[in-house]
Amino acid sequence: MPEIILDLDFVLGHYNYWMFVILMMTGLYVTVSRGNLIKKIVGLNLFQTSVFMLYISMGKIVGGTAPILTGDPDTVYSNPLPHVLILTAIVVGIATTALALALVIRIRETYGTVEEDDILKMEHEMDFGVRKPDGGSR
Amino acid sequence: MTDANALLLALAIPAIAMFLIAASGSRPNIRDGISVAASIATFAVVLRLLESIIAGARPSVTLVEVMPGLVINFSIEPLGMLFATVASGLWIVTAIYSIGYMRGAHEKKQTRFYICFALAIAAALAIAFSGNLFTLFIFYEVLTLSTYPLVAHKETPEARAGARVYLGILMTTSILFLLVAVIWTWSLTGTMEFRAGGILEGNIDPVFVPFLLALFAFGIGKAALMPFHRWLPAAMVAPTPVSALLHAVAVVKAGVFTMLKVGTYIFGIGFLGRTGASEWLVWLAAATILIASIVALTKDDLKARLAYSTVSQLSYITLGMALANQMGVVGGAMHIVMHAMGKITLFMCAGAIYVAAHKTKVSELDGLGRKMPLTFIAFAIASFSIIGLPPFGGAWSKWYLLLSAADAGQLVIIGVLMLSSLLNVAYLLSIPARAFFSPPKDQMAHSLGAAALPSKGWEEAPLFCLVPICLTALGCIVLFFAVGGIYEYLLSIPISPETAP
Amino acid sequence: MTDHPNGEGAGMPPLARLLSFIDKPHNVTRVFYLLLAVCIALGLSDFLYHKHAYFAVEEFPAIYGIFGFIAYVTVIFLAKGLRLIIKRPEDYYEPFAIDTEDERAAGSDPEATGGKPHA
Amino acid sequence: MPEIGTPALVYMIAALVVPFVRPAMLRQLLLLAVPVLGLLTFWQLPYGTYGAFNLMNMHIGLMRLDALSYVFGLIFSLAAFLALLYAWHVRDTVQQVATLLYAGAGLGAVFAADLVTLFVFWEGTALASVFLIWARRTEGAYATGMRYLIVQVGSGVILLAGIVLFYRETGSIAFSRMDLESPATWAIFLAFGIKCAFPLLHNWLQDAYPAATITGTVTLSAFTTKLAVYALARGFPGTELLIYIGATMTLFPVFFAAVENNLRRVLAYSLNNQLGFMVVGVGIGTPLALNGTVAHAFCHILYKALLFMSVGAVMYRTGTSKASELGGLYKSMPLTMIFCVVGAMSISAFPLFSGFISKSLILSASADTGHYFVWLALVVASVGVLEHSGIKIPYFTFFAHDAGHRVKEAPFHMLLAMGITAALCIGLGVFPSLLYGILPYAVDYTPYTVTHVVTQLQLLLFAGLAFAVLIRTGLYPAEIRSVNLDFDWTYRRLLPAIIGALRHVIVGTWRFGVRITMGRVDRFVAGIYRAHGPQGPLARTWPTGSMVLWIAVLLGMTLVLAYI
Repeated sequence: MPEIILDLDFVLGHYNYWMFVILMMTGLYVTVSRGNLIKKIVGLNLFQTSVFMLYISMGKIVGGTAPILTGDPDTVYSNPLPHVLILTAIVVGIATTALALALVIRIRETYGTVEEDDILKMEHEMDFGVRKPDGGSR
Repeated sequence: MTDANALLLALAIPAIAMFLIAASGSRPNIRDGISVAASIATFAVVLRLLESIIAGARPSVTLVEVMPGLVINFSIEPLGMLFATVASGLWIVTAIYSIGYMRGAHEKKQTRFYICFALAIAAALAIAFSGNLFTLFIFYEVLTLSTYPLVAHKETPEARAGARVYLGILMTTSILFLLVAVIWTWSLTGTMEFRAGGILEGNIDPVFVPFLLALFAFGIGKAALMPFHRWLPAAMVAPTPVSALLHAVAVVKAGVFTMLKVGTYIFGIGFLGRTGASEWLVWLAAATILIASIVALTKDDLKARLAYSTVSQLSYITLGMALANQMGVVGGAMHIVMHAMGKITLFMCAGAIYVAAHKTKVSELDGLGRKMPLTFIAFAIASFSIIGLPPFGGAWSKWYLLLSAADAGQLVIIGVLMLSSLLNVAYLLSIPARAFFSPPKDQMAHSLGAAALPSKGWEEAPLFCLVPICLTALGCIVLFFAVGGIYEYLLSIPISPETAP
Repeated sequence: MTDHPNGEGAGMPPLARLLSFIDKPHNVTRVFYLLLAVCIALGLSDFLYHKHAYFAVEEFPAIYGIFGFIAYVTVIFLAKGLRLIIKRPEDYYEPFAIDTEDERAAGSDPEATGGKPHA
Repeated sequence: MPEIGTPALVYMIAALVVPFVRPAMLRQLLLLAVPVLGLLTFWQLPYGTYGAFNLMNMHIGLMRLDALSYVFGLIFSLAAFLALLYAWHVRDTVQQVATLLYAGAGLGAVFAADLVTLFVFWEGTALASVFLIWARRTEGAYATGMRYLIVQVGSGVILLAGIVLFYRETGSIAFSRMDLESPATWAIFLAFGIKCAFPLLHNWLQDAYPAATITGTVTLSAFTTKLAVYALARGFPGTELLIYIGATMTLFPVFFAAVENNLRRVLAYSLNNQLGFMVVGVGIGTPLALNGTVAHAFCHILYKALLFMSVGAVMYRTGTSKASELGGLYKSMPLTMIFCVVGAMSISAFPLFSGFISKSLILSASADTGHYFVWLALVVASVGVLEHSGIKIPYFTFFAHDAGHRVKEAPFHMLLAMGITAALCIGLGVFPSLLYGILPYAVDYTPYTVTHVVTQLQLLLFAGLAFAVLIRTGLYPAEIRSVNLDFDWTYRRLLPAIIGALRHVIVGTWRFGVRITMGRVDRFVAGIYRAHGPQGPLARTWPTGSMVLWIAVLLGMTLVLAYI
């Protein structure tokens, strides 16, 4: 048997992985390309969710239900570990998003805009060129 | 009183004196009295210890065990005893001298001065008596720290700058090199004990010995080897009693004493000789001797010149250790005594000149000899001793260093020692010669014909300064004749393991 | 030799008056010819006695005299030649030598007259 | 006299006592008594080693009395007495103490039985004698004294190195005959050579002696150099090399002295020349030659001191010793003139004077052993001596053009000292057996043979005739105020120039090196600043997007690398 270069059904069989990759790439693209800080945070969250789903899908056992104790000893559960892990990851994700949003609000107050390019321009002027009397209280 | 108690007492007296001096700060006469009394008491105890050491006793006291294997232990052997005797003996002279100087020069904050002085002496004695590298390292650092306020005594910007350089170099070299060396030794041999004939024999791959020696040599910044000698001239901002005792006796001698002790009791002279590990140190010490002498030649400031002279003379002792034979150790140890006696006189004279005539530059000293004949005679005697001219002590230590160089077959080193003597003549003797014999610059050419009788107008430093100067100058001469005893005593320093007492 | 006979004969110590005949030039030439005569006599005397000689060259009569004369003259001329090379003004080593200093500092009599210090 | 270690002890104790003796007369008497006491300590002692003890397992012998050291001890004590008598008027404590210490150290060195004691007193002479130069208390004297001291201490230090090596080789420090085959003996030989003014090592003599005080030079002339001759006679008799060194030593000073203006420097050159005779005697090494050396040293100390005293007396009265400033002094200082002539006659070795009986020993010794060229050199040198000391000193001081000095005769104590010395010179000349009796080896030599007297007279008188001819024809080199260069030019001008150039080069390169490194360091720092400074690409605030992009790229690369 010559070694199979591309195992086709393996590739097609893991369609859900491809879904997560696409989701991840979109999140990445949003973060990279958008200048608006809020949109960057949204992109970040997309990226994050794709990772969560990847873990969950890895833990799925055919016929296994969500790993929540039902009192019936012979129910088949999916692998609980990824679930637990992702639960915490979700919580952490929320926390980071909250922090990011708080920062954006402060940036908004300081620079009057959330567009990153404008902010960079302002910082540059502040450090080196004319000191622009920014309205916000530093 | 057993030897062990005497040992502890010798360390305790300066420590107690510290507190007494602090307590009597408001009454200067009592405070000075205490400091002199403490020095005399310490010297008496040290002398009692000396007798028992000569009789062969080797007292040892373990103070506290910090951790298993790490103890603060004091044990006396001949070399340590010698250094302790020199330090405590000259403490008396300097205590008396500093009374005269501090009052003559109207220095302020004298209480803090005497406290730190006593602490420094206590640290020096502890170094002398330390039984292992750990104790030695602790008190080595205590000595550095206790001398910092002394160097920065005047609290002028220059004094602070000088003290910063002083502390900087000494602390960095000791932590960077010495601590590493101590730890490396401990890891290699499992012990830090000073043992006759050295502990490294067989525990270390001979290839590493030069590196360990380098760590020790540069680690002991107080021995003022060339790259790390800057602190000594920088410490000259200190008032003269500090320069006198510390930079002629306590601090620098602690450095070279540690060098000798490490060489003899950690590496072992025989071991050094066999592995030839100290070859590079011989050349470094020789280079230090010559370069420091040449630099001293160019210095017009009196104390800077004496400082560089000290740097050069210290390397004699390091050279003695590096030549790795018995004569080298004997010569080095003897030079500790001779140089201490001579150099302390020079520094005290420099102080007396400052107090009496407010002159610090060598070029200003022309014709001063007529006004201060005793000071300059003492200066001349001390210079003769340091140059190594015969009727004075220094000749013998140079004799043994030359013997050691001959034993080691180093003819070039003999040449270096000879050249250094000539350089010493050039930069040391020119001072008393100018003072006595060259016409004072301000006066008209002196009266022709009639041989100049020393005019009766003596303006010497206060008596408290003058007496110690004459004492130590006489010491230089006495040492020449009393050298037989010192030689017998120094022979008892164990060179190879089997001769351990 | 001395060009002018000075007057104050009386002020001189007695011994000097005895020697002052040397002052007059004709006495000087008389002494010179006396010296010449003695030398010739010495030269001739070589024939009168057996000369115990170490080296062959000593056999030759009056060789010592001639040798002395020639040696003296050569020494003088060589020295004059040498002086051309090594002569320097007195203040050549100026601050570090005693040549230009007033020599009376060496402990001369306080009323020492001469020794005009180098201008 | 109680047997004390060494006669030097008498001088040392006296040197400590003298400063505290206030009345001048009492002090002078004490000074004069010291040499006499010193002489008494070893006058009657049978030959042997005294004051021997064991110091740090070295056998130290403070005093070895044998024929050689006895003669030198005698003449050193005599010289000390005459010098102190000559210096009766001196009130400067420094000079008095220095003279005592110097004479004591000289005596101590002569009697030293071992090399360590010799070294101790050898340095002692160097140390004590420099104060006689510094006592002049002028800038020039200070500088000359410092040079002198460095040369002398240099000689002492080389000796110390030699002794150390010798001690290591032979295990003993006894001072006896050595031969030149190991670095140790060469170092000791060199140390003796420096103090014995060997060619090229000689110039401290002419540099320092004229710089000393009037009485100082008289003292200096007696001890250092003769001590070196004694040391050579003790340590290296019969060394072939010494003959040729001695021969050159007799020749080269003659030319320098002929054109020297400062009369005391002329005498220093003549001293160097006379040392040449003694060194030749040591070199030949036969008993006759060694006798010649010792006799010549004995007589030389006397007549050289006499010459220095007479020129010193002239200098004391007129204030100068420069030939160009002197002349016609016979009228005001006739007695000094006579003593000077006696000295001149003795040094030129006129029969009936001391020079004759001692120089002839060396001349005949060199002739006996067939050293033809050396003998010839010595004869030429004798003519040279006549020229610069025999004629030049007395003629230009007392007889040449009258410089107009009307000064008093030399003071009585100077005349007395000169008188005694002159009497001794003539006495030894007339009764040579006085000296021959105490020479180290048996002497069966009669100086007054017809041949010898006639040939010597011929030699000297014809040379005198040559002088007279040169003077009358005006060819004689006139005395002009000038300084003559000699070997000391190398360490007084050449060496400082070299050191200056060297320092300039070293400082230049050091500063250049510092500038270069500082330049490079600055550039490096600037580079870092540019990179990491506020505007630097690495430190600027990058948009988060590009940052994330870079993270993705990095993750991709690690993925790729992980699977390669």
